[in-house]
Amino acid sequence: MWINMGPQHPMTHGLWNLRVKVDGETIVDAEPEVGYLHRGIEKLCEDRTYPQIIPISDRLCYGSSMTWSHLFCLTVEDLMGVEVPERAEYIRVAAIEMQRIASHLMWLAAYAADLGLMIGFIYTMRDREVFIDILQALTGSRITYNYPRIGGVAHDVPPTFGRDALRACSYMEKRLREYEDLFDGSKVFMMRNVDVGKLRKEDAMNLGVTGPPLRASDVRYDLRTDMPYSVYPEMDFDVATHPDGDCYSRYRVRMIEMAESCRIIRQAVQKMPKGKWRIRAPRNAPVGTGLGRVEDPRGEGMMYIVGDGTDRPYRVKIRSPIFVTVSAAPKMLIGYKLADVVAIMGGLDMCIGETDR
Amino acid sequence: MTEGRQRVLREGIEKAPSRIDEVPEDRVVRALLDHFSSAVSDFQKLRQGVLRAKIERYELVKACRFLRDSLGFEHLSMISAVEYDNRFEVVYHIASYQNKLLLELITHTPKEDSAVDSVSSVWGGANWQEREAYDLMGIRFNNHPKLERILLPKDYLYHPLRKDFKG
Amino acid sequence: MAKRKGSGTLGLVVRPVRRTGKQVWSSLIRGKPNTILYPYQKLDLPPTYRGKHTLDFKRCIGCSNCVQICPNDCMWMEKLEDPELGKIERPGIDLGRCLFCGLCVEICPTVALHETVEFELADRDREKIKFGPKDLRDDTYAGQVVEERQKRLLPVLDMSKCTSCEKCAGECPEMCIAMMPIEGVGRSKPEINYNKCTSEGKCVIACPEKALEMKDVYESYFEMPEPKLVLQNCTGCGACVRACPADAIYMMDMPGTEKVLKDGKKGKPKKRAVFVLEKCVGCGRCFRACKFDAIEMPGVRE
Amino acid sequence: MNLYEFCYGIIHWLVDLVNNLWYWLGDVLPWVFGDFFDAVGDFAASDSNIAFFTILTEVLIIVIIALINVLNFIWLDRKFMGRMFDFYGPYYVGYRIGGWLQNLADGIKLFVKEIITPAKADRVGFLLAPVIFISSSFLALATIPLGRDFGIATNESGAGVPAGVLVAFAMFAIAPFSILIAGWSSNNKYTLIGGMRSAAQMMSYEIPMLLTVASVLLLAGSFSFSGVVDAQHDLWFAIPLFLGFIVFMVCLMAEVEIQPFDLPEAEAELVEGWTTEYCGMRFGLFMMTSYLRGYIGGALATALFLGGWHGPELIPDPIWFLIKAYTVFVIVEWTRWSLPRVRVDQILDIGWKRLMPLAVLNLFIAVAFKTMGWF
Repeated sequence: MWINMGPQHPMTHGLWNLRVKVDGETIVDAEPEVGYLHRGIEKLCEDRTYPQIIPISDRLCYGSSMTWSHLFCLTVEDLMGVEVPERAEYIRVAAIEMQRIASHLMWLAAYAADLGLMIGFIYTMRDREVFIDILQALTGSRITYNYPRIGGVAHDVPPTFGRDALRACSYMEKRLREYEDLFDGSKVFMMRNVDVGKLRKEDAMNLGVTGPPLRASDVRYDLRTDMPYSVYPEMDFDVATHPDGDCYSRYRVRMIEMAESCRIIRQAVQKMPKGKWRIRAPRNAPVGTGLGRVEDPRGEGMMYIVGDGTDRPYRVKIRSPIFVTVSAAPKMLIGYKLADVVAIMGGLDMCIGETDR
Repeated sequence: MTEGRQRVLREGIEKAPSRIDEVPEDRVVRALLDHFSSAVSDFQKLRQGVLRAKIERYELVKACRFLRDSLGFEHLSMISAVEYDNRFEVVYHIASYQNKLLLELITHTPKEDSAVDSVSSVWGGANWQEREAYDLMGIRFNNHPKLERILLPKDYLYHPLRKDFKG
Repeated sequence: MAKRKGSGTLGLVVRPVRRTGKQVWSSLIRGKPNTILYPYQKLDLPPTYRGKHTLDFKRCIGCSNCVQICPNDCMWMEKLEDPELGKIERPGIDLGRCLFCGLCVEICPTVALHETVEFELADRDREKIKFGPKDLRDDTYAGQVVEERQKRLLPVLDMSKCTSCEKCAGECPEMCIAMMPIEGVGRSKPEINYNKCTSEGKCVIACPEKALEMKDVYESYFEMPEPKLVLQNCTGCGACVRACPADAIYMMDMPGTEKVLKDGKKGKPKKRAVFVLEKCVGCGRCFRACKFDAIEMPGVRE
Repeated sequence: MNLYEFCYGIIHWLVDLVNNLWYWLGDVLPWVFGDFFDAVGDFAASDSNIAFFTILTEVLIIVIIALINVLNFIWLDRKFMGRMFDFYGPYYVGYRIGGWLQNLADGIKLFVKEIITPAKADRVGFLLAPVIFISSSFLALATIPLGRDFGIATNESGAGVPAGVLVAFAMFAIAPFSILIAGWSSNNKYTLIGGMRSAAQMMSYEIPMLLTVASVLLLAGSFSFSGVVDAQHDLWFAIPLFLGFIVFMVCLMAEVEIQPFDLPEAEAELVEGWTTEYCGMRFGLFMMTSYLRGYIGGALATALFLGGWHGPELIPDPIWFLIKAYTVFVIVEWTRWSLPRVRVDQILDIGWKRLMPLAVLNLFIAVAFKTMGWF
């Protein structure tokens, strides 16, 4: 029996369709379909000037919009050859890591709600609010920040930023231990997660799975250390990996990543130098290509911009991590139960905004 | 409980071992030139760890298989199609996990016959990206298992990222 | 199944129950829940919050840069008459389409646009969330907030007084004033490199005609397009001078182009426009005002 | 005075009042149907008729109490859940009484919604399912007495129906049938899977539950609730049969379909399970009945294991009973919101492989107690 899970379904967290063929409750075939939220962002970008694209790139992902606008600015800076002031880089790193924690918390919330643990949803959303508040004070907005600019950031940090960030980090580390009670300490949670949705290392590499699902399959690859892009080489942190490749490893990798992000925020706030936070960026891009590659909370985000000498890009190509990861879904799904669909697909952290673009 | 999880619970985080030896940029260049001397050209080092090369489209799949099997490029990051006045460019960004390299392979295809061989047999992750390139730019990929529209409706007529598409 | 020391099946069920019990204790008995009861308790918004805009009429010069940068095309320029300021043009915002990105505030060359923390803007009528310039007007707001943008005291040139005496160029300690000849006029005008300027003001003191003046100039992070004159097309009509919001264009006589009239006298000489690019805000109004294609400005919308 | 006598008095008084008028009419108008009036009056005053109406009144009283309890339960659930979730819960509607009126407001909202029947649904089954569900639940409720003298009885002496425990569990077990009907007749894949899951789950949890109940009945030596409760006058059965109590509570959570075991309406994978196609007040009835079943579960656990209405004399019996039922409900809610949902194969594993042996072991323990003569 083919079952359409989607486009409107509690499991999808957005607007996509997963067709599964079930035999009783066991999945024998699966076929994801995306494209319900295609907004043509790549085409829209060709019609706008470079500063005007920053708000659009924010809208790529509602969960981690800071990463995407940062990625766009990074790519355009690579295209134009702009050097960013050092203070701006530190501010960006602190902001991105906060965004990573907020995004992972939102994932954990949705994941808990998928597994039927509403209390996990509420607690994680409550703690996400702490970081959202700091980002709001930093950027002026709650979800779509529009904060990074070509050649720096929009404005300087507020005077209370460092204190708030350090406080939020210690708060978060305390909360992470409490989540261990709620998730790892729960027999039912372990029953639902361990040995579910196995993805072998070779499959993960071949199918283009990136980010936490890749690291959960025992590949130690993180663009922040392996192809450092901002001031990440000066930060001291570990890359989380887990050898099993099941849902529990994905959960575990993200939990460790949150703790590591707290470490990075601490260092970024303490090492932040004084000085300019923005320089005047050129209006026109030269003829050529720019490439940006960042570690999104969901995987490897990548942008490829072709400039043609005017103030508008000639072509913008966005690589969304989830678009590739979701194509590997049948590999993970087949052979498990219908109820495992929510655990497996929830563990991938779907974000349809960036998938369909 | 598997052995691996026991180890992780004990140690927290552990490091993955590297499979093959370190391959620096110039060795990639030399190996490619040795094997595909007629097809590969225009090597360029963009920055630390990022290479660019041009390749003729008839040797593409062979070269990709060689890259994956012999040089350790096991991850296809992105396939992007760019339209120019007289040609399409299909750009493959291929990453190596062990060697921390990124290779930008550029293939040209004329506008009248916009077709490239599919690399989805080499990297499974290329499957949907090639479908997307077909959907939005109209480049055909030979030997693709299922070349259908993916983001746009099945009965859509145009390829909207082409420059002659208006509204 | 991961087993920890001393936690069996029952222990693994009891741990989350204990965790939630602690929460009940802290939110029911010891304290209050975390919720903010929104319509009755207001949120504590930071001063950087991006909400409804305000416009300082006295600072605004009507350059329409904000209208051009707006990604959603939700702003427009409105012509109106003010008893104090006369005939002016000021921007209005359709907040129903605004995405509150703040680019208009950033690009404003005189920091006349601001964003307040007011965000409760919903209305049943679509027309009521279209805010014209008069609804946005708040001439006092700009002085109240802490200004984010850096201000610099810089010499600003008034070309109508300048006599091309080159005294300012000789006086500048940083050698940042260069006398550039103006084609067709036979004079030269000082061009000041603001990047090198240290705001010492020696050029202002040296100027005998008081053509240079120290003024507060806000630092702009946006590189704007610069107008370029095509001399053979320029008819000297002066439309660009009237259109320029920043008074950066001056009409100057071109000696040697006078027509000889019937009675042998020389008539009036031809005029041409001269741009003082330091004052230019890059809005492109001169480009749009010129009917003879005499001004080139790449990258400006028609 | 027990509930029967109370209702008997009311009905008798009412019948007398009406009959006086009736006979007077017969006297005034003898030429029409004098004999007929007399016959009707005599029938109305007959014992069987009065007993019938007495029992009807009793049922009415019990149902009204149950409905008020359901409202309380929903309110308590939301309020307790809210505090556990770190928010207020219902707050503004009925501000003075802690947001109690929110349930009524929600009920009104459900009433004014349009009721839709899917075009391809099996109409009879679709309409019948809520009826069966709610009526079987009320029938199960009818046999549970709230106090020694506060239950549906058929004569002056006893409280409750003889063999009431059996009737209650029989009625309690009808519900999966209606869920199956609802799931099948909605003509929707989600509801079908939900109905099937519900049937499998209830089938597998019915047996350990009844085994623990059998051990309780063995110790009490009675099939009626009053007998079971009276046997716990000195010692609650939850203490000697602790194992059975745990098994009973787990099975109860599965039977009532609440959180760790709410697979039939698992909202993440099956949109709303077997209630997907129901809307308006039909869904409201389902939801209300699920809380009603929660109340029945609490009452059953109280009567069978926690000593029923026994307690210090300061508080009247029904109040004791309700306090215990509410406590059971709160504990169930607590575990409910703290645990995720289990999977369908795991739930059957737990039912057959874990709870079943434990229930049998519990039965052995009860038999041992009985043969030792300790009870």
